[in-house]
Amino acid sequence: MDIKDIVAPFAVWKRAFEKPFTVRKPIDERPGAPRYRGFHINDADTCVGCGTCESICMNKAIDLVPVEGREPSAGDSGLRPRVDYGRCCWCALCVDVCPSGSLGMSNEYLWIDSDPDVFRYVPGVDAKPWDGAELGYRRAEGYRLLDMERVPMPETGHAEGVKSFLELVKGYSRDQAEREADRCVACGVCVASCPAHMDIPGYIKAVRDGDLETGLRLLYETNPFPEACGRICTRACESACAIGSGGDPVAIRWLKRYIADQVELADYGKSLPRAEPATGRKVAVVGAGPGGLAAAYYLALLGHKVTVFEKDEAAGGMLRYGIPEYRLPYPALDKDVDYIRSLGVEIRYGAAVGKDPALAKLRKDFDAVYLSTGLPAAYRLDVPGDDHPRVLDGVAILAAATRGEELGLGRRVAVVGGGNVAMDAARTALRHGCEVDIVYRRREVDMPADPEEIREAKAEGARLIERAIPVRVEDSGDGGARFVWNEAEMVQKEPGKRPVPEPIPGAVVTERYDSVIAAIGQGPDLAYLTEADGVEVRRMKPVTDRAGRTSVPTVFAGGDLVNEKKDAISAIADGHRAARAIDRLLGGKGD
Amino acid sequence: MRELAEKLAGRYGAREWRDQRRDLSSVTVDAQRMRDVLTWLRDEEGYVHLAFATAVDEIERKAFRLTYAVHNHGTGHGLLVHCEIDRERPVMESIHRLWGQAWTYQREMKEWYGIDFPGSPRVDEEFVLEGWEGPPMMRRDFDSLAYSDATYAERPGRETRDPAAYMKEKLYPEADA
Amino acid sequence: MSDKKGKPVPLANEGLPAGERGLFCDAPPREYAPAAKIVEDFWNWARSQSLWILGFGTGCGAIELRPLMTSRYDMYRFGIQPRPTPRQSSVFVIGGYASVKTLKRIVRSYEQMMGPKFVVALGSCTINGGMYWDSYNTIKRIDQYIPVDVYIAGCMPRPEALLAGFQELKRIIRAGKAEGQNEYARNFEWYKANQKRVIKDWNMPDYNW
Amino acid sequence: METGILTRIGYALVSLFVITNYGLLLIGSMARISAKVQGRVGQPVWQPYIDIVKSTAKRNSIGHGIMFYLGPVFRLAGGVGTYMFIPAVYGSVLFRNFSDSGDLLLVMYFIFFGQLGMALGASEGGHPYSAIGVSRGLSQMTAFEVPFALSVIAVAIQYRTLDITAIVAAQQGGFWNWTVATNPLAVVAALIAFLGMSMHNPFSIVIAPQEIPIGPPTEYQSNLLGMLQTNRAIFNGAKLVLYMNLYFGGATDIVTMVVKTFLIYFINVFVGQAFPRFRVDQSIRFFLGVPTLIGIASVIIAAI
Amino acid sequence: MSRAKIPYVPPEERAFPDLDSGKYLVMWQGPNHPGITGNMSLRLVIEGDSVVDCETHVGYLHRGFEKLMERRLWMQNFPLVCRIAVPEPDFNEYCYAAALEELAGIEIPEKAVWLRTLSLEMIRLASFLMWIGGQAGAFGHGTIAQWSVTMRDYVLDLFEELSGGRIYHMYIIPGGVRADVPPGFLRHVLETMTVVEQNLKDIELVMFHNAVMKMRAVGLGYIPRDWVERYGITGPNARAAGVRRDLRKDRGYLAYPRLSFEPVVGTESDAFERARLRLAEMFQAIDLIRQIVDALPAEGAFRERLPNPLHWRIPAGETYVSAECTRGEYGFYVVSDGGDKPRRVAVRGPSYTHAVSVMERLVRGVNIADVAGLMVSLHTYPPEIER
Repeated sequence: MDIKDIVAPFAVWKRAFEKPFTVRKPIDERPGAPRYRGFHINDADTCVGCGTCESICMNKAIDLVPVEGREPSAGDSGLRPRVDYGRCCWCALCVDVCPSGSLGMSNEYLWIDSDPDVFRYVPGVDAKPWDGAELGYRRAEGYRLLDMERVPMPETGHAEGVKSFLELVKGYSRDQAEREADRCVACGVCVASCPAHMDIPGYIKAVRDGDLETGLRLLYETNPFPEACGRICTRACESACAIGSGGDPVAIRWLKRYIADQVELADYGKSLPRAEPATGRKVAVVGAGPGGLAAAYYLALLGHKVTVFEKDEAAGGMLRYGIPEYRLPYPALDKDVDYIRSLGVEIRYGAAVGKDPALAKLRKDFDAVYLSTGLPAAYRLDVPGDDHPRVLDGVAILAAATRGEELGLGRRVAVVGGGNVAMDAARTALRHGCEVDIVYRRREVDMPADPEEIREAKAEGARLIERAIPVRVEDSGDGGARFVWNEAEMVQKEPGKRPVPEPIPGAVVTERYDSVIAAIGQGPDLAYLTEADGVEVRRMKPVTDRAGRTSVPTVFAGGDLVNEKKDAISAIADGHRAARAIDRLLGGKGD
Repeated sequence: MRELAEKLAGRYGAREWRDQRRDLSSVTVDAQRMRDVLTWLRDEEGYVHLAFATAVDEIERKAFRLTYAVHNHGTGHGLLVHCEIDRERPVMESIHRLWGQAWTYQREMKEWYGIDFPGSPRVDEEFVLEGWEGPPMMRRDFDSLAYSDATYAERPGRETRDPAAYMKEKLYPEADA
Repeated sequence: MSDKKGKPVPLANEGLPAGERGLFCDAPPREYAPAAKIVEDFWNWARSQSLWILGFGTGCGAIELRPLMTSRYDMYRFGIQPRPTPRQSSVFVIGGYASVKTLKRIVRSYEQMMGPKFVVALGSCTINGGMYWDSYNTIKRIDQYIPVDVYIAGCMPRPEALLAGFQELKRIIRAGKAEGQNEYARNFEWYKANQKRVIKDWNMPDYNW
Repeated sequence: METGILTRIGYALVSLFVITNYGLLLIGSMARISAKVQGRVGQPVWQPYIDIVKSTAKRNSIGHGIMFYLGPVFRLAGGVGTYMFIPAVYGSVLFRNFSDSGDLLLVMYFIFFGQLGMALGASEGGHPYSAIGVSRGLSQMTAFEVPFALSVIAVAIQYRTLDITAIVAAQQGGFWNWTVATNPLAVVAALIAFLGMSMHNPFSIVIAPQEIPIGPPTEYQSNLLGMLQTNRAIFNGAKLVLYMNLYFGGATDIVTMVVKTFLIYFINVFVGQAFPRFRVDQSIRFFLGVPTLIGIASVIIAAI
Repeated sequence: MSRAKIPYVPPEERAFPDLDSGKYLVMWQGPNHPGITGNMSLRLVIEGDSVVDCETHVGYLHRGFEKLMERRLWMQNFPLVCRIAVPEPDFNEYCYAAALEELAGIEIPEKAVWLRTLSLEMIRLASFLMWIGGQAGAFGHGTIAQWSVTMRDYVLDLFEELSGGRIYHMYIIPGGVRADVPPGFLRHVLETMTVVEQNLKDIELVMFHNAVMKMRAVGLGYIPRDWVERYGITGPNARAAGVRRDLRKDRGYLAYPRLSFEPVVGTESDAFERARLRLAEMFQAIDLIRQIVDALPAEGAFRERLPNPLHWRIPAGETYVSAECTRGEYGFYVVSDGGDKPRRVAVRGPSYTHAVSVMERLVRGVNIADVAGLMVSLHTYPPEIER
C-alpha cells in the first residue's frame, strides 16, 4: 500500500464539479428510440385478420376478436388482433411476421393502471394515445419472416408456347412445391372465398409434410376435379390469401395440381374413401360438366346409383370444350373423370336430355334429377351486322378446337370481350397463326378475365384495344368483315360504382378482320325444361334454393345454369351441395 | 480425431462417432463404462474440462440419453459423450469425484428427470423446486401447460376465434347444415 | 380450507413449536380505519413523498431498479429509496414473474411490512402470466396472492415507466385509495387459501408478522 | 446571571428543537452533496422530515418485548443527553444548555449510553443480523473510543479541565488558540475516531446494507424508526457541537456554529464518498493502529 | 497483504458442523438481501464472524425455460432465450441462433457476423459495468456503483437505438440480425465509448488505487490454479488464476479471428485480481468495439432468408455452441429430432459452476461481511443457474 492508495480515491470529488448524469425529467425528455419496441399499433384497414400474429406469438398474447363495424369479406376475416399486455413480451415477432404489414409498434412505453384487467386492447380499433405514431419498431425494410415471393412456376416461354397446344405450365417439382407450401401461414382466410370451401390450409400442410395421400383425401372431400381445378380454377382463394396482402399469394392452385399430379390414378383408391354400401336409389345427372360430375361423385360415394346424361361425345363440359388444351390437357381431365367413373358412375354420351330422353322420363325413372347443363348458348354481339358469316362464336371456336376441327379463322382476328373465354379464344387463334386484336369496352383493369391470362395473351402477341364499343359489323367485300367501334372514355356516373364507358362522339374506328370472334358471354339453353316439368324459371334460370332444390322436389339444379359466378369451382360446389341435399331427400344423412 | 475415435472404440467399445464440427464430436458408450471413459479422457487425453452434463428424454425408446460434454483445452476439441440408461429405473454412476461441479448437474438431473446418482452429495435435496409434488418435470410426458392451467389462476376474459371458423359462421353457416 | 387429506386446517399458528410461537403474531391482521380527514391527508402526503422500496429483486424487473436508483434516473429526488429490510419498507416492487418458491418469500416479506404498504407490479408476468404463461413453476396473477396497487405494462418496463408508475402510486396514495393493507386484512382468508393452493410445502405460520 | 430552572428548561427545549432541525437539514444537505459526487441530483433537503413523518404515520408496528421498545428510547436519551450537557453556542443563554452542570466525562458516557441501549433493544429483536450488527457496532465503538478517549485526555490535559465550557473559553481569541492549532495530533486522532462514530465509510460496516441488512435497526419500524431517525439528527448535532467545542474553538454565535459543524461533518462525507468500508476486524485493527498512536502522541504532547 | 491459500477440499468433504452444539448459528443470506446478486440464497453456518459451512439454494428464478422451449417452435424460442441471463441477453441469443444455424446448415451474411460481434462486445461492456458497480457496492463503495450503472445505461441507449429494446434486445435472430445499424449509430457508439472510457479511467483511479478496497479484496476468495479444471471454472475467474483461456481466441467464432486482441491473464487469483482483470477486459471491449466499428461493412445483407417460422423444421442432430461471455463459457446444447420444436435445449451458464460449487468452497472461512463481495467477485447471475 502506498500513499497513492490513500490519496487517489479522493478523485471522486472531481465529479462533484461536473454536470450530474441525471436526466431532469426522464419521462418527458427521453422518448423511446426511433426503433423502440413500444405499444402495438395496427392499421385496421390494411389488416386482414389472418391471425398470423396470433400463431407466431409464443406467449398467446394475441387474440383475434370481432370488432364493431367490420364484417368478414373475401380476404378479410373481419377479426382484428387484440393484444394482452398480461402476456406480451415485446419481441415484435408479430410485427415481423405480419403478412399485410399493418402491425407495428410505437415508441410509446408508458401504460400504468391500478386495474389489471385493462391491459388488453385491439390496436388500431380501441383508441390509444399512440395511435398513428410515426416512430417505433417496424420490420426492417426488405426483411420479413415470411417469404413474400412465390416460387416461380416453370413455364414454357411465350415464344415457344404460342407455337403449339402443349401445356404451358409445367408444374412444381417436389422441392418447389414444398418451398411454396412452406409460405402458407395456415390462416384459413382463403377457405371462405373458395366456392367449394376446400380445406386449403390442410392440403397445403400435406404438401409441406410430403403426405400427398392425405392431401388428395382433403382435395376430394370437397372437389373431385383436382387436376382440372389445379390448372384452371379462377382461384378466388389466391385473391383472398393473407400472404397476398403484402406480396405474392401462395400458389394454392399449383399446389393442388401438384398433389393430383404426383399421385397416380391407380393409387387414388389407397387414400380416397370408398363408396358406401349401395342404397338402391337412382339419381340422374344431366350434363357431365364439372358440376354434374361432382354431384355424381358425391352421390356415388353415398351409395346411390348415378347415371349421367351428356349430349357431347366426351365428359368434362366446359372444362373440355371451353378450355384450350394448353391450359388443361385432356389426359389430366380424363384422370379426374376416370376416377369418378371408377366409382360406378355411368355416363351416357350423346344423350341430349329434352330430346332423348325427355326430362319427364328421367323424373319418372330416377329418384332424383340433377340439372347441370351450364351455359352453352353464346351471346350475340347485338350490333347491326352481327349475323355476318365472319362473326363467330367464341365457345364454338374453342369446342371446335377441342374436337380438332379446322377453324378457318383467316389471318386477322378480332376477339370481342374481356373474359376468360375471350382470352382463350384469342390465344387459340394465336396458336393457329392468326394476328389477334382483343377489343374490349372498358379498360384492361376492368376485364373480368384472370390477369395472368390477359398478361399471357398480350405476351403471346395479342393486341389489346381498350375502351372500344362495338358499333357494327360490315362486310368488307373480300371475304372478311369490317368491324366498327367507337372509342370511349370512362365516366364515373355514380359515386361508389364502377365507371361506365361513354362513347366519344366521332371517334369511330374501323378495322378489317378475317374473323370477328364474339366472346361476350353465354346464356343457358333451357329448351328441355317443359311446362309439364313444373320447374319454375325466372330470368332464364331455374329458381333454386342454396342447396339447388327447384320447385319440383326431386329436381335439383346447379352450376353455371343457376350460379352467378359461372366458374368450374362454383359448379363443383353446387354439385356437392346438391348431392348432399339429394341424399337427404333419399333418406341419407347428407354428409 | 480419428485416432481418438479408434482408441475409444478399441478400449471402451465406443460407437457412433460423429464429427459435428471441426471442434466438436460426439460418441456413445455404454452407461457402465461412462465413468471409466470420462476418467480416461480426463487423465490421459487432456479432456480436463467438464462443460456440462445433461439428459435427454428419449421417451419413444424408453431411455434417458445422458450427455457429458468434455473439452480439451489443448486442442480446442470438444467431445459429447453419450450413454443411454433405462427410463423405468434410471440410475447412473456418479462422477462427482471426477469434477467438483458435477454433483450439481447430477442433482439437477435427479430433480428434473428423476435419474438417481447414488453417492452424489445432496442429490436427494430439492434443487430449484420447492414442495414439488408432480413427476420430474423435464420428462416429456409431463405437460407443463396442463399443470399450469390446473394450478395457477388465469385472468379471465380471453377468447379468440379462428379466422376460418369465424368466416364460416358469418359467411356460409349453412355449409354443414 | 383443508389440507391434502381433506382435514380442515384452522387458520392459525397452531402446530408451531412452543419456542417459536412467541416469534410470530397470534392474531390475524386487522383493518385500520383512517385518521381524521385532514390528518390522514397530511400523512398520506408524507407517505407518498417517502416511498421506501423493499430491495428484493424477485424477478427480471430488478434489473431496471438499478438504473432507477443510480445517477441517471436518481429516484431519490422523488423521495424513493431502496431499503434492505421489509420492516422499514413501504413499497414492494414485484419484478415480474414470481416462481412458487419466490412467491412464498414474497408473501412472507409482504406480511412483514408495516402498513400502509403498497405493491407495484411490473410487466406482463404479474398481470396474466406473461412469457411464462405455460410454465409449471410461475404463478400468473400476483393479485391472487397479495393486493396490488399499480401495474406497469412492459417487458421490462423502462426506468421511466417505473418512475411514472411511482408517480401514479403517489397519486393514489394521496387520494387515499392505496389501501392494500386493509384489503389484505379484509380478504385474508381468500388470500391465504390462494397462497396455500400453490405453495405446496406450506411450512410457515399463517400469521407471520 | 442566574436564570430560573424553568426558564433554562425552556431554553434547553428550544435549543433541542433547533439542533434537531439543524441535524435533519444537515443530513439532508449532506445527502445532496454525496449525490453530487455520485453524479446525481439527490433527495430534497427536507426529505428526512418527510421520512420521520412517514415513519410516525405507519399504522401498525411490531414489538419484540420491552427492551425492544426501550432501545430507541435509550438511544434518544443518549442523543438528547449528549447534547444537553454541551454548550452549543459559547456565551449564548439560549444555547448553553446544561453545560455548566456536566463535564466531558458525562458527555462521553452519554455517547456510550445510547449505543448500549440500542444494543440491548436491537438484540431483543431476535433477528440475527441485528445481533451481528450490534456486536460489530459495539466492538467498533470500543475501538474508535480509544483514539477518541486519548484525544479527549490530551485536550483535558492541555486545558487542565473537563468542563467543556472552560475548554471552549480557553480556545477563544483566534485560530491559533484552537486545539486544532495547539495540538493538531489530538484533532487528527479525534477526527479519525469521528469517522467511526458517525458510521460513515469506511466505518459503516454496522449498518451496511450489502453485508448485513441493515444491522441493529433491522427490526425497527414505524414510530420506533421515527424515533431513531430523530435521534440520528440530534446525536449528529450533539457530536458535531462537541467536536467544535473541543477542537475548533467553539462558536460564539449560531452562524459560526452552523459553518463549523457543517465543515466538520463534511469531512465525514469527504472521506466517506472516496472509500469503501472496512470489515469490522479491519476497522478495529485500524483504530488500534495509527490513530491510537497519534492519540498517544497527542497526550504526550499535551502533557509536555 | 498475505495471500492465505485455502487448502483444497473436495466438495463432498464438507465440515458438517454440529449445529446443536450451540457454537454455531445458521443464517440465511438471501433471497431478500441486498448483498446477494439476483435472487438466490446462501445458508450459512457461522461461528462468530466467519463462515464455517455454506449451502447454496437456488431456484427462486426457475421458470422452466428448458421445458418451455420444448413446447415452442424454433423461432418462438428466440425471444425466450434472452431472458435466461437478464443482464446480458445477447450471449443467449447468439448461442441459440448459432446452434440453430449450424443444425439447419445456414450461413449468415458477413454483415451479420460483424453486427453480432458488435452487440456481443457492447453487452460485455454493459454487463461488466453493472458488475463493477456491484463489486464496489458489495464493499460499500456506492459512488462507483452510481457511476458505472449510469455508464451501462449509456451502452443500453445504444442497444435501444440499434435493436429497439433496452434490456431484452432480441437482436440476434436465427439467420442473422434483426436490423441494420440506424443512421448515425456508429458515431454514437464511438462517442459513448469515449465517455465510458473516460469514466472507467476515473473508476480505475478510485477503485483500484484504494487502500480500503485493497484491504477488502486482496486475498479474498483465492482460487488455486488447479481448481480451474477441477471445477470447470472458465472466463475471467480462470484467467485470473493464470489460465490463458478465452473462447473468443480458442473457438474463434464470429469476427473475433479478424480482430486484434490478446486474452488478459492474471496471476493472483483473488477478488482484487479478478476485478482488475475485468476492468482490463472492459478496456479491451471498448477497443474491440472501436475495431468493429472500423471494420463493419457498410453494405450488404444482414439476414439470411429462413423458412416460414411457423413450420420450420430443423434436421435431426445435436450440437453444442459456446461463447465467451463475461463470466466464462456460455453454451447451448441443442438437440433436434427433426421436428418443428426442439427436442432438448440445455443451457450451460458459467454461474452454475462459479456460484454453486466454487462459491460453497470458497466461502468457508470467510468473514460474513465478505460473503457479498466474494459472491460478486465470482460474477454470478442466478437466473442462468436455475433457468
